[in-house]
This record gives sequence, structure tokens and C-alpha cells, in this order.
Amino acid sequence: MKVKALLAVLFIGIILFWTVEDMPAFGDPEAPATQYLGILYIESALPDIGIENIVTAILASYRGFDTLGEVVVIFTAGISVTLLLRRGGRL
Amino acid sequence: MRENVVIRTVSRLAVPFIQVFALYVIVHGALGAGGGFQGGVVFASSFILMIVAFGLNSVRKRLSNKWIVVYSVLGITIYAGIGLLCLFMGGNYLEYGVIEAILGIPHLHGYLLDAVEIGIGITVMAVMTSILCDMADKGGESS
Amino acid sequence: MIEAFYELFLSRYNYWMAIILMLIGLYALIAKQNLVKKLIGLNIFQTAIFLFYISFAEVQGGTAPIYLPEGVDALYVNPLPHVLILTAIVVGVSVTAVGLSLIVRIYEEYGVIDEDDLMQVVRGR
Amino acid sequence: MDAGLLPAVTIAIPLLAAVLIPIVGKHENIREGVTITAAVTMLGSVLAMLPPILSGSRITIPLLPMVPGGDLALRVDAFGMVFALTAAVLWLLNSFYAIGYMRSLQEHAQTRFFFCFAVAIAAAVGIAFSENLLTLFVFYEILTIITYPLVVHVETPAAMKAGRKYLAYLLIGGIFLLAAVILTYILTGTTVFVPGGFLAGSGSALILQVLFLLFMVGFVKAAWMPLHGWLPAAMVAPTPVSAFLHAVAVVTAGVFGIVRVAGWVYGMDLMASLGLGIFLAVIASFTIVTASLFALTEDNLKRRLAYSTVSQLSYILLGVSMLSIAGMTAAMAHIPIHAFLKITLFFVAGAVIVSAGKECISEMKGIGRKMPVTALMFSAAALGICGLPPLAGIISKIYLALGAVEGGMPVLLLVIIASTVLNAAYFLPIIHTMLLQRPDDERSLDSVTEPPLVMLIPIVLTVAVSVWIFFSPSMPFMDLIDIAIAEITGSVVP
Amino acid sequence: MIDHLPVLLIAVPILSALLILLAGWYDRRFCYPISLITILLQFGAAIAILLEVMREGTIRYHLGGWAPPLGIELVIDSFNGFILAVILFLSAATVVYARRSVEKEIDPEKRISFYVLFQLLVTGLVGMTITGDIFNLYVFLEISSIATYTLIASARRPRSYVASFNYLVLGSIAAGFILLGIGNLYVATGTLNMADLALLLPASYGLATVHTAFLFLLIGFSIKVAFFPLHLWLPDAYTEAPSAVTVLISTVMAKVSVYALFRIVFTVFTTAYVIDTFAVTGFILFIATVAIIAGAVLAIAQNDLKRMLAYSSISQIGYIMFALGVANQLALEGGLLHILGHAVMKGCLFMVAGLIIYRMGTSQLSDLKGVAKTMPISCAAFALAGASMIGIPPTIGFMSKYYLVLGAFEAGQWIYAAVLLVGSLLAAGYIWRFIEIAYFGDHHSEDRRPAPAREGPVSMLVPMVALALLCLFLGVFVEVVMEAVRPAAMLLLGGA
Repeated sequence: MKVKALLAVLFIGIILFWTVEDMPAFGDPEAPATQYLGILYIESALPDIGIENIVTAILASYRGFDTLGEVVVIFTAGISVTLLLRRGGRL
Repeated sequence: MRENVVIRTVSRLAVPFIQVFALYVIVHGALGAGGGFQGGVVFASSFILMIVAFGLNSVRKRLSNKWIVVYSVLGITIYAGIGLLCLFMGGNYLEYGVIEAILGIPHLHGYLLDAVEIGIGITVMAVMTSILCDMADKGGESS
Repeated sequence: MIEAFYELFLSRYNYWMAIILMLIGLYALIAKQNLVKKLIGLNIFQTAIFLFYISFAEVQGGTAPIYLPEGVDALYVNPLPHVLILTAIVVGVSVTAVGLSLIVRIYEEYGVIDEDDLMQVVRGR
Repeated sequence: MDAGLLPAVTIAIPLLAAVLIPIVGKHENIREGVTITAAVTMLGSVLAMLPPILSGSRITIPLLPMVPGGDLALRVDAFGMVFALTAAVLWLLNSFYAIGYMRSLQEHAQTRFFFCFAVAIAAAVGIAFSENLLTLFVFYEILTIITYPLVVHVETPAAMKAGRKYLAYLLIGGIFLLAAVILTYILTGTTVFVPGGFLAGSGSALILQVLFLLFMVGFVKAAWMPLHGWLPAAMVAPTPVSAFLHAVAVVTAGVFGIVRVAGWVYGMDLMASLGLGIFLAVIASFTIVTASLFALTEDNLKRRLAYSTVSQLSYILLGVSMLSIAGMTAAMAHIPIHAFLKITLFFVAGAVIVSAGKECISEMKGIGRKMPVTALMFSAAALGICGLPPLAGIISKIYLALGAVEGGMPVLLLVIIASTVLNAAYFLPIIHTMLLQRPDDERSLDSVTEPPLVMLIPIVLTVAVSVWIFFSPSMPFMDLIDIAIAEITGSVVP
Repeated sequence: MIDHLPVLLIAVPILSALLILLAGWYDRRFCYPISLITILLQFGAAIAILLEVMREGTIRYHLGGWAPPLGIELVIDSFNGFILAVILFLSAATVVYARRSVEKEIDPEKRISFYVLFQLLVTGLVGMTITGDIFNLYVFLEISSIATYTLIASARRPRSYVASFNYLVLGSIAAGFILLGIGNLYVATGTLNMADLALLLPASYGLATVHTAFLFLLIGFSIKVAFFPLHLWLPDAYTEAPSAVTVLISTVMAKVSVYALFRIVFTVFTTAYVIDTFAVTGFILFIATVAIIAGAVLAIAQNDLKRMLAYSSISQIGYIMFALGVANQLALEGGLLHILGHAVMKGCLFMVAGLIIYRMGTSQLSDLKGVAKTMPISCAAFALAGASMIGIPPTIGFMSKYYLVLGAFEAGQWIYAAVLLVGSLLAAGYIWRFIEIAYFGDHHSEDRRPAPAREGPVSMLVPMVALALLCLFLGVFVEVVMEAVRPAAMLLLGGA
């Protein structure tokens, strides 16, 4: 088991190490990740929605559907735990 | 659980503040750091404290399973309901702008976000509490 | 030499940290016998991924993505990864909750939470 | 009715019967009634198609679009008609016989038996009427699967083992056939049968030779050696099934396919230029002789007949391998002729089992005294296969001899003669045992009588048919065959 | 309303899941009808959408009115429209089948949660199918995963907890990898919208980031679809889950995971990428053939009907991945056809297995001697679906395999084509084991007949028989299906 684990970790590790060189440097303002969508959101959040917290703006409005899914996820988890653990009661 | 004056006293003092703070975090989501999830979890944490300090039943008294179900459903319903509302107002799903435009109330968009955050908060609080209770009394009879 | 070292390691230390954490978590997830430790490994693994996301949201000298008052022009960090991770964290919590309750059940049924013993017991029945 | 629909109708009738049989399964008489009615109507619809075919026309009816490489389509031509007619007539006779057989042995699961029978006959006719290789493959596979329950009908461990062998051989063969079909499609872009073949010039000689090998393995139902193992194994089945396997459908489907491929996919010229004739001739001769030798050593009557079938089938391959008009004629003619003769033999074997419960030849001493008609019919059919007039067997033998000379392979004459001798060698002892020898103790045969009429009549009829074929060969089989030959050789319809 | 159908397809079921919970709290009997109605509505909507797509072309729905890449969009094209119809049809069949088997297997007070989770699982899978945003895909993936973990254990049998936990561990690793891959894609391009990614990626094909992103997504989804070396969770999960759940996850969930993999390989990364830039197709093809053989061999070695079918699923997934490995028009048509075909026949087979367990309380092959005499309809259905599994013409199974082989031939992969044909024979190996035992197992042994069982209840027979007949009719009228499949395959290859 340990050996298998080490091999798997090694495999994944190699892939990851391979990645790093092509990653943008830490805090690089020119990175595509920060450039394209990041800037777009920062510029359009206030005029579009009119609230200060950009994160909330994206969370609840731009990507509101993700958040809905997220709430459903946690709801699912609640039901799951109820189903698995609770004895008696209505559920 | 073992009587412990300090814990019980401190908890009794702390719980209200935690809950107020949780509400603050929820509604403050639009302006600064904060939001439904954080607030909901903070609120649930107050119940943890109560479980630790006063035992499970103290929580059950305040929040029975029935109400947990109601709250967790209520939260999502608020969220999805607002989405459907936008849809009936002729916009796309979750297109709050439409409502703002139709009702003509300024900043309504932001308020709707607050409402959504509150919905999220309610659900998260309820679900977290239910998970905690189920874990805390694993298997005990509970209505 | 120094350049290369700087390029690969110092300027990208965030990824190294995330990767190391990730591998630790993955190892624990696969190799640990104790189911609870497995779950802890899973959490470490996920947390590492969250760190990875958050770290590439960073912009040199940027502030939190909350608009400062009018007139003050500031450089904000990329808000999107924060949103994504907010979602991912909740997912992680949910998975952990389900996993824990499964472990509770397994312990009730078999009285063991060590994988090898568990396998023996299961085969036994 | 519109003649264009008849092929589809012909296949639909037994399928309809197959649907009805399980529904009325509880009431035996109704169930058997369904079978008989279906058999009669199907024979009728086949005969209805006879005149247009004899006048040289073909009936084509596309059923459904399927996959690239061939739609589900039917086409009735002279050669297909030969097979279909044989199958239809024999299904009718075999149904009567089967009813008698199953009832007098009180076999179990008769509903399943007749259901599978009906579907199988539909598949057989489908093979006969296939317009392209893919349709043929579809019906071929259906036939494989649906005959499995028939083979393992008795459900003893031995039967299950035989069934696995049967299925393994035929399914693997099916895979090869599918590969061959797809390869044909890749090479030529079509799989529709064309008289005289459509493969010429579509690929290198090697590929075409390999392809032919694939086809040969695919048509393992032809039971050519060394791939004949499934046929004797399948003898565990009830006798009507054996008769069905040997005469009516399965093996016939195999040789039918090979002749189809030789005449309508490759064409005789191409085969000759590829030297496939020699290859086929070698296989055929080897099978004929070896199988006959095997037959000599078998004491179980059905198994001996099985080996005789193996060798007889290779007559057809032999005829094809001559790549001459006479050879092809022999090949095509031998399909119905052998069918009618061989089914008689199996009927008799079954009859002996029913009324005397004996399967081994050595136990049949003097059984002819108690069941003379049966024994006489057996002798007639056996002699017919050996090639004695006035039965049809002689016809194909003559054409074979002609073809051997015509095709410039006089060596094949030796094979034919040798096999004739061998045929006599393994048939005459049976006749001798049955008719002339006296039983070890007279008591043992007291209970034995002639089988019930419902079984006896088919036996007589099949022999009668072969005699009739001898006296008027032209109608209908030889005429059909002449048309088919004219098609593939491109000469005009006589 | 018609143009809002895509989102209603997700939003309404979520609400109805809540409704199930509330109504169930009031009275347990309300749960089943609600979820039945909901899924039937979803199915109808899916059909409407599919027809719309085949008539009008791709449907795009911008959630919150935000145009991508800012917002999330739902995209339904000929590919996932087809998948959507398939999975919702099977969900409907399963939910009809579920009622009685749930009454048998799930504790009364757990049925409410069961149906809620059932609904959420279907909804999550629908979301995975129609979303056009790669992170949104992850969210819905997690919804369905968590629901699945619980549903597997919902019969509350000891072994099922272990199976579920193992699946949870592997599934979470998979989810982690997928998240990582999405992160890498975002780092490389700065967007999350699939169409957008497809546009931006070619610029940075050279980057190791993209390659690793591809690898992680591939590994992650391979775990989810139980592609051969990563299949370890599947047999236990399928075997221990309640019958209805097994049917659902073996047909719908597996297919949706395959869909997601295809979507990412062919739409986000293009065929150009997987064939030229980062040539993995050959490797995938190889593994797929190994999976076909190994899965079938393992299946033959099993003694439990459900477990046997589970291993056969591994083999069948190999066929679908085979299409991905060949990656030309014909093969992809075959693959998509097999997604449909395998869903139908495996659904039918698992339904039969569930029915046998429902009546006889066991699925050990040795206990099923002569079951055909007591449950003729079920065994007939099994025989039909099994024939389709083996690939006997004219069933759907034959058609899909035919297309696959044709595609492999066309691509010049003769050996793999041959292996594929052999694989279908191995299928005969395990299907026939049951056929022999069920039909010819117990002649002359009426005495040791298993517990006298009757044919199952109608509500379980109907969907089963329907699927069995579909195996035949979809094969005979395959052209009708091809109408939907051809454009989908074309779309995957970047065509119109």
C-alpha cells in the first residue's frame, strides 16, 4: 500500500513539477489569469451592479448559478448526513 | 455533561454576540468582506458552542428538526425563487437587473443580492446545525 | 544559475508550497490505514488546491477586491478565484461531512476504523 | 397480392407463428396447429414466387436502412429459391414428424422447441433471400443463436457441453464472417451480391485470398474439416433438430453462403485467377475422404449420419472448386438433393429411437422385420446417397464427374469414386444389419412396431420427392439452377 | 417559456426536491408521485429541447443575462441534446422501476431523503450535461457525486458503507484533479467558459500548464467513468447499492461522466490537440482495448450476477473510450450509439438483477438454477438485452460495435478492430453463464428448486420489458437514432 501510494504521489508530483516552469510568477500582473477576466470583472462590477464587494458581486450575480449549485451541494450534504446517521424521527 | 461554571457563563455571554456578529457578516456581504456562507457558518458555530456548553437538548429546544428542515428549504427557496421571479419579470434566470428596471427602485440590484445572501445564510446555518446535531447525538431518538 | 533558481523557485514559491502540501495530502489519502486520517489527508489535499487557486489570484501590490471610496485608485487582486474557492470550500466541507458520517456508520457496524482490519472483517462476514 | 411483397411475407409468416406459439403454448393442439398452418402458408407463398423466378425475373424488396455497408434488403433469385423451396418443403414435413416425435417421447419444453423452430426457419429463408452480405450475416447470426436452445434441448450436462461447443464454433465463425463482410465493404464500398462477382480488381491477390479464407471460416456452418467438430457434437439434440440442422437449415446455410460468395461476390474467373479453386478442392477432397473414414468407425447411427453429412457437404464445395458450369450445377443441385435424402435417414433414425429406443447400429439387428417400411425407406435413401438410381443422388454425382473433367481436374474423379465406395462401405452394413441379420434374441423386438403414421408419412414422402427429382429433375430445381448458372456465367437464360 | 426551458430543466427539479422534503415531512406518500412527475416533466422538456436543437441549431442561455465569459451560460447542441434525452429517458424508466424496490430495500423513514437525493442526483447530472461553463460543470459534478455516495449507502447495509466510502475517497481524488485541471486551464487562458477556452487555448498549446490540465482532467474523469486501471471503486459500489440506485448510476451517471470527458477532450481541447499536439489517442486506444478484454474476463470470473454485470460495465466503458481513441466520424458515431445502447441494455440487465434480488433475495449465480421457469419475462428480457450486449444483429449492441469496427478499419487500426470483435465474444462468455443457469440449469431437479418466486410486480416489469424491446427496436430502426447521432459526432470533430 505504502509503495503504491508513493508511486502515485511520485507520478502526480512529476506532472506538477513539470507545470511550475510555465506558471506565471507569483503576483505577476501580466498573467492571463489576472489580465482577461479579472480586469473585466473589476471594471464592470460597480457600474453593472453597484455594490462595493466585487467578490459578492461575482458570487451572487455574475456567477450566481454556481452559488445556487453550491447551496444545493450543502443542502445535499445535510440530507445525506441525516439519511446516514439519524435514527428514528421523520427523516 | 460535566458542570463547569466558567464555560457555561462565558458561553451564555458569548452566544448572543456571536449570533449578532453572524447576522452582521451576512448582511455586510455587499459592502465589505462577508457573505452568506461565512455568516451562516458563524451562526452555526454559536450552536456548536451551545452544544459543548449546555448539551444537545439546549439546541434542540431552540431549533427542532422540523425548523431545521423549514429553514434549509426556505433559504434555497428564497434564492431560487428570486431567480424565478426575474424569469417571470421577463428577464433571464437570476437577472436581477430586470426587477430593478421594472420596479424602478435604485440600487435594488444590490438589495436583491443581500436577500440572496440572507437566503444562503439561512440554509447554511440550518444545514450546518443539522449536521452537527446528527453527529453529536449519533443515533439518539430525535423528532 | 541564480537567475534560473530565482525564476523556478523563488518567484514561484507559492506553487511549490501548494504542490508539496498537495502531495502530502495525497499520500495520506492513499497510504494511511486509519479512515479518519484518510479524510484528513483529503482535506489537506483540497486545501492545497485552494491555496493554489488563491495564490494565482494575487497581483503584486494589489488589495482585496472591494472598491475603495471614490478618487482612490487602487490595484485590486483578481476576484474570480476567490469566488471559485468559496464554492470549492463548501463542497469540501460537504464531502467531509458525508465521509465522516460514513466512517461513524462503519465504526458502528464493524467496530474498526483501520482499513486492513476492516477488509478482514468484511471478508469474514 | 403484390408479388413484390412476397419475400417479406414469407419471412413474416414463421415469425408471426413464433409470436403466437408462446401465447397459445398451454394448448398443445392449437400450438401445433399454428406451426402447421404457418408451414403450409409459407410453402404457398414460396411457390407463389416460383413462376416469376422461373421466368428469369428477380424480386427485390428493401426493408430498412441499416448501417453503411448494406441495408436490410431482400432479393429472391433462382439460387435463393432453390434453398428457400427446399427449406419450406422440409419444414412442413419436419413439423409433422417433430410433432409425432416430441409427443411420443413426451419431451419437455415443447413450446420453446416449436418457437425456436419457427424463428430458425425464418432466419433460414432470410439467408436464402438476402440481397447483400450484411443482411445474410444478420440472419446467419440469428440462426446461430436461435438453434442453440434446440441443440441443448435435453439439458443434460453432456448436452450443455455440446451446446457450448456448438455456440463457440458458430459464434467465432460469425466474428470471422463479420470481419470478412466489413473488409469487403472497405475494399469495394458495397456488399450487394452481383452475379459474377464484384470483387475483381478491388485489392491485391493476397488480400483477396485472405478474405476468402475469412469467408470460409465464417461459413463454418458448412462443417468442412478440420472445423467440423460442432456437427457431431450437436447430435445430442432430439432427432427432428438433427434433421433440421443437417438438411433444412443450418449446414445448408453454410454451404449456401459459400456458393453465394463464390458465385456472387468473387465470380468464377476471379477465383480461378486467385487459385482458390485448388485450395477449395484440397479442403473438399480431404473432408470427403476423412469424414467418410470417421463415419466407418461410428456405431451410433446418428453420429455416423453426421459424419456422412460432413462428407456430403464437401461434395458441394468440391463442385464449387471445379469452377466450371457443370461443377457449379452439381454444387447447387446437391443442396436440395442431399437435403431430401439425408433428412429421410435422420427421420428413420428418430423413428427407430421412438419405437425401439435404440441408437446404436449394432443393436438394430433385424429391426427391419418389425418396422419394414421404415427400414426399406432407410435403405432407399442410403443407396440414393451412394448414387444409385432411381434416386436423385446420382444426378449431382454425374454433374460432379462432368465438372471434374470439364474443369480439367481428373484427379477429382478419383475422390468421387473413392467417396462413393466409402459411402457404400458405411451404409451397406447398416442396411444389412437392419434387414438381413436376425436379432440376438427374438424377445427383444416384440414391443417394436412401425412408428406412428404422422412420422411414417414424412419419411415416405421425402423418399418419394427424391425419386420424383430423379425422374423429372428439371422441375423445378434444375431449371432454377440453370437460371442461376446463366446469371453468374453471364450467358443468356436458356 | 420555451426559450427558458434549459434553466427550468435545473431550477424546477431543485425546487421540487425541496417540495419532496416538505411534502414528505407532512406525509411520506407524497414523495414518490412528486419525483415521478418531475422527472417525466424533465424528460418531456428534454425531448422538446432536442427537437428544437435539431431544427434550430445550438441553444445558448445566458444566466443572469450576463454574456459569457462574464456570466455562466447553458449550451445545448446536437451532442448534449442527445445525451440529455438519453439520460432523462433512463431516469424516467428508473424512477418507475424504483418504487417497489425502494419499498423493499429502504427503511420507511429514509425514503423521503432517498427521493430527495434521487432527484438531486438526476438534477446534478442534467446540470453537468447542459452547462457551458467548466467550473459550473465541477459544481454539478459534486452535487451528483455527494448524492451518489449517500444513495449507494442508502440501504444502510454494512458492506454498502465501505463501498460508498471507498468511492467517496476515489471520487474526491478525481474531483480534486478535475479542480486542479480547471485551475491550470484558467491560469493558461484566464477564462472558464468552454467555448471561450476552445478559442483561447490554441495560442498556448505549447505550455506545460495546458498539458497538465489535460492530464488531470483526463485522469479525473477516467476515475469517474471507471476507465480500466481506475475502476477499483466500481464493482463494490454497483454491487452493494440498492437495485434502483445501481440502475441509475450504471446507466445515467456513467454516461454523463463519459459525456463530460468527451466534451472536454473534443470541445475544450480539440481533436487537433489530442491527435497532434499531445498525442494520447493511441494510448487511450490501447488502454481501451485492454479494458474491453480485462473487464470481460473479470466478469466471467464472477459468481454474483450484479458483480458480473458491474465488471461487464467496465468492459463496455472500454468500447466507448475506444471511440475516443479512434476519433474519426464513424467510430464516434459508434461510440455515441454505444452510449445510448449500453445505457439501455445495461439498465435492463440491472433491472433484471434487481428483480431477481427482489423476489429471491440473492443474486448468487449458483442459487438461480432454473429461475427462468419462475420468472420467464425477466429472463426473456435478460436474454434479449444480453444478446444485444454480445452484439447479435440486429440489436443496438451490434450496430454500435459495427460502427466502431468500421471506424477502426477506416483508421487502419486492424489489430484493435480484431480485438474489439474478440471482446464481443468474451461478452458471450459471461452473458451465457447466466442464460445457461437460468434456462437449462435445473432439468430433472425439480426437488432442489430455489425459494418459489413469482414474476415481479408490474411497475418493475414494465420499464424492464420496455428497455429490452428498445434493445431490439433501436437496432432495427437504427437510422432514426443516427439522425441525432451523426450531427453530434460531426460536431465533436469540429465540423458544422
